Amino acid sequence: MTSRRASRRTVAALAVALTAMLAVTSCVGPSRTRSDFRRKADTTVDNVRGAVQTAILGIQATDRHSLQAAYVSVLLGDAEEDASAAADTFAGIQPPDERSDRVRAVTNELVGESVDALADARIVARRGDLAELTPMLPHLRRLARRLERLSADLDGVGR
Amino acid sequence: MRLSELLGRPVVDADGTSLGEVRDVRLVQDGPLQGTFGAAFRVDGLIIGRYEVASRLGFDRRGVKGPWLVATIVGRLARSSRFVAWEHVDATEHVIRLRRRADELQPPAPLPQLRTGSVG
Amino acid sequence: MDDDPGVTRPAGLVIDAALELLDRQLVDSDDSLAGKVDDLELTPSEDDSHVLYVTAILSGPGALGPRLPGRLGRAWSALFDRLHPAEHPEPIRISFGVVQSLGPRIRISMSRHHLGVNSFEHWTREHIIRRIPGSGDASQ
Amino acid sequence: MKRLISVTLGILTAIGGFVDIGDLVANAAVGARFRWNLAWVVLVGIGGIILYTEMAGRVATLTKRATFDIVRERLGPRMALGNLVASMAVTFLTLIAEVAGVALALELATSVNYLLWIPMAAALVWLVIWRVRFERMEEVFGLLGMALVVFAVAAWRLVPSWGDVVDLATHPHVPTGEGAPTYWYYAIALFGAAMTPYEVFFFSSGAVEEGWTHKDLVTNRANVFVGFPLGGALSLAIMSCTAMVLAPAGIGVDHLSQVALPVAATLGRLGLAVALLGFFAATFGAALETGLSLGYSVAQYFGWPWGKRQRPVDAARFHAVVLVALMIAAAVGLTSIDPIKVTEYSIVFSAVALPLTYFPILVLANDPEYLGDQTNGRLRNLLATVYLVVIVAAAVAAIPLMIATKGGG
Repeated sequence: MTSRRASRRTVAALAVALTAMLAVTSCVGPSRTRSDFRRKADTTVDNVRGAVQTAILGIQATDRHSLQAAYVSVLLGDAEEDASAAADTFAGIQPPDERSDRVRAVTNELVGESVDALADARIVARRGDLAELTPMLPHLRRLARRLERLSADLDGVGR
Repeated sequence: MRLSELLGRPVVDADGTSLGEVRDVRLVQDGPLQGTFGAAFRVDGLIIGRYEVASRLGFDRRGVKGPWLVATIVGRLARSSRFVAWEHVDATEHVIRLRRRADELQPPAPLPQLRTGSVG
Repeated sequence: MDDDPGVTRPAGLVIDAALELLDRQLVDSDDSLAGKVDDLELTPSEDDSHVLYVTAILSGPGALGPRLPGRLGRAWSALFDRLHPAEHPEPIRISFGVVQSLGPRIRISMSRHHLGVNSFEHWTREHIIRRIPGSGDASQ
Repeated sequence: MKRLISVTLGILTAIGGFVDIGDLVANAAVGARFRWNLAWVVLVGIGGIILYTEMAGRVATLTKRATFDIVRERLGPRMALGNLVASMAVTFLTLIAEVAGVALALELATSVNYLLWIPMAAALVWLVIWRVRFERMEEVFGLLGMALVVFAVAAWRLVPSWGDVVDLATHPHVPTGEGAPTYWYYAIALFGAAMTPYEVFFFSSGAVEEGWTHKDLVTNRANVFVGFPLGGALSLAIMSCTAMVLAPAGIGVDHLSQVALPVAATLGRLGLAVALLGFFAATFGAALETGLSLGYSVAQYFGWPWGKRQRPVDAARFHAVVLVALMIAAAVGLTSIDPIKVTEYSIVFSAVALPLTYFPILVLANDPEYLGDQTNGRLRNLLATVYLVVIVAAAVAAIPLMIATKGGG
């Protein structure tokens, strides 16, 4: 009946939208090839580097402007959450072969160190002793540099 | 009977060829007096067309100028619409049969001209 | 061809129902919204049953339901039937005699409170809105 | 006095509508990732929303009928119902994002987890809709939203030479390491953030609610031409801040806290406090607008009495829709679904739903029986047609791009 056509069309449109949502959320699949694994490692390192840089900027701003403690603790809490989420997702990915195991080990080790450093910052911030954040800057900056180098390695060689 | 029972029903002409569906019902205010409103509306005829959007937006009858792109596209869709006087309509079954052939039917006269009585 | 539709009919106003009456907003005598023209009632004339006149505006879920596609339309009408206090509820019927003016809004010369019971509005008002403090006065 | 009120309607619609959680996130994320390579999209979006809102406002002013009342009349109940369901789904998604946005802003000010704030935020939004008069609501959140000007101050301090920025913005390119699909996905997201449908539902309903008449047409244009460029300028300021501070550090925007970081880094405590106030006002104003738009649109489709002017008892179903929508929005927010992800989906799906209401309004703005001599002129029709093509193209491309880029991943 022609008058059904319009409702069939809307149902079809909704179905497309739903499948799109599903396709998007199930984006972490087992990586098949080595370069695919490398790329996932690279993305993870980039995400963690972003979180570390967020912490660095936040602590610098706190140091210079003595920002509100509430904001700083949420900012550092978010950064830690991002880093550990990225680390957990990457740890769950199956490395396709032995060479990838080395990449996985190096990445996990540096990412783990970064997550711990961010956790320390968040703990101190939540307790409100913002003055103790500044001494953490050098360590965070070193981590940021090492993450950048690792990302460059993963980027360069892998292609 | 309700007006919506006419809308959307398939229409075939005297020879049985399909003309699309009923898109609208043309009314003329020349019936008996009704309360303070005045003369009642009488069903004068049906507007038949293939594309619901075109008729619904009134490009075929309302004199809607519309932006050029929309007017041409929707206007072309609306070209298929025809008017048939109610006397020639047999709406007893679900598929409405006309007592006129397709080539005897005219496109619906645009409403603005009808209102100002200046139909060419 | 005895009559050419292009020739103007007797001077009465000519309108296309779906384009210029159906789905338009009803406004009552104190200028508040009173539902929509969900359908029109057609009644055969006494002397010639083929001639049909528009005798009333039908409004409310009972009138809109049949015009909605398939299941949704039936569900809408069913919900209306269940909520409506009457046994076999009819949609709100507004005789065409009380129509004051046509146009973008259809103005009627009676108050919306005298129209039939609008079951959805009634149910929502009694079961939800009236229970919340401040529901009786306009916002400050 | 009435003129001042109706101009604030424009400002509120701009700040609340233009700069809402969608704009805060979209502009910040795009600035951090693409610097100024997508700045042109904000300008295109402003042009579109000005055109669209002005038409809808003119129709509402002259016919006393708002958007969805018109959409049903012009498309018939069946097509209009599909349109209503799609537009309301998007508006509801935006409502969830806005309520969560209010909660996130409160979390930043108090460090109390945002999930605890969500029920409070939803209740406060409902209370303001239930009790506060339309004009008072506009004045408070329109002006409070101006606090976001702090982003313009920060951008002014951060950007060494605006000449370079204009140069960069006028020569957009897909940055290395980014795929074209991702670039265009974020372009559509930014466009959807700028041209959110609920702004038009709210603005046209507001015009009817305020009882605008023929002589208010001038106010209608002033609102639109003052309000939206202001909103657009703030969006570009937000983009410039993250382009200058977050992009060089390789920081992607995943949290509202990062959006405020550039202001905190340059303007310190006071700047941060003002920014957080701006976040709260913009998201709260937008939550009011989206909540009301849901009530307005559903009531206008069915012809129920609607509007804040009447006693709630006289508009029971309108208020019931708003109340239920806010409760469900809070419930969904409490499932700790990521508010920033919900925001991104809400602005992309806004772009998908946009043509559904833009097209009928465009047709109606050319109907002499409705607007008399105030129908679209030749130039406006040309612009409106160009935007119709752009809007349909964005709507068609949105979902495939979303799949191709796994949600801009």
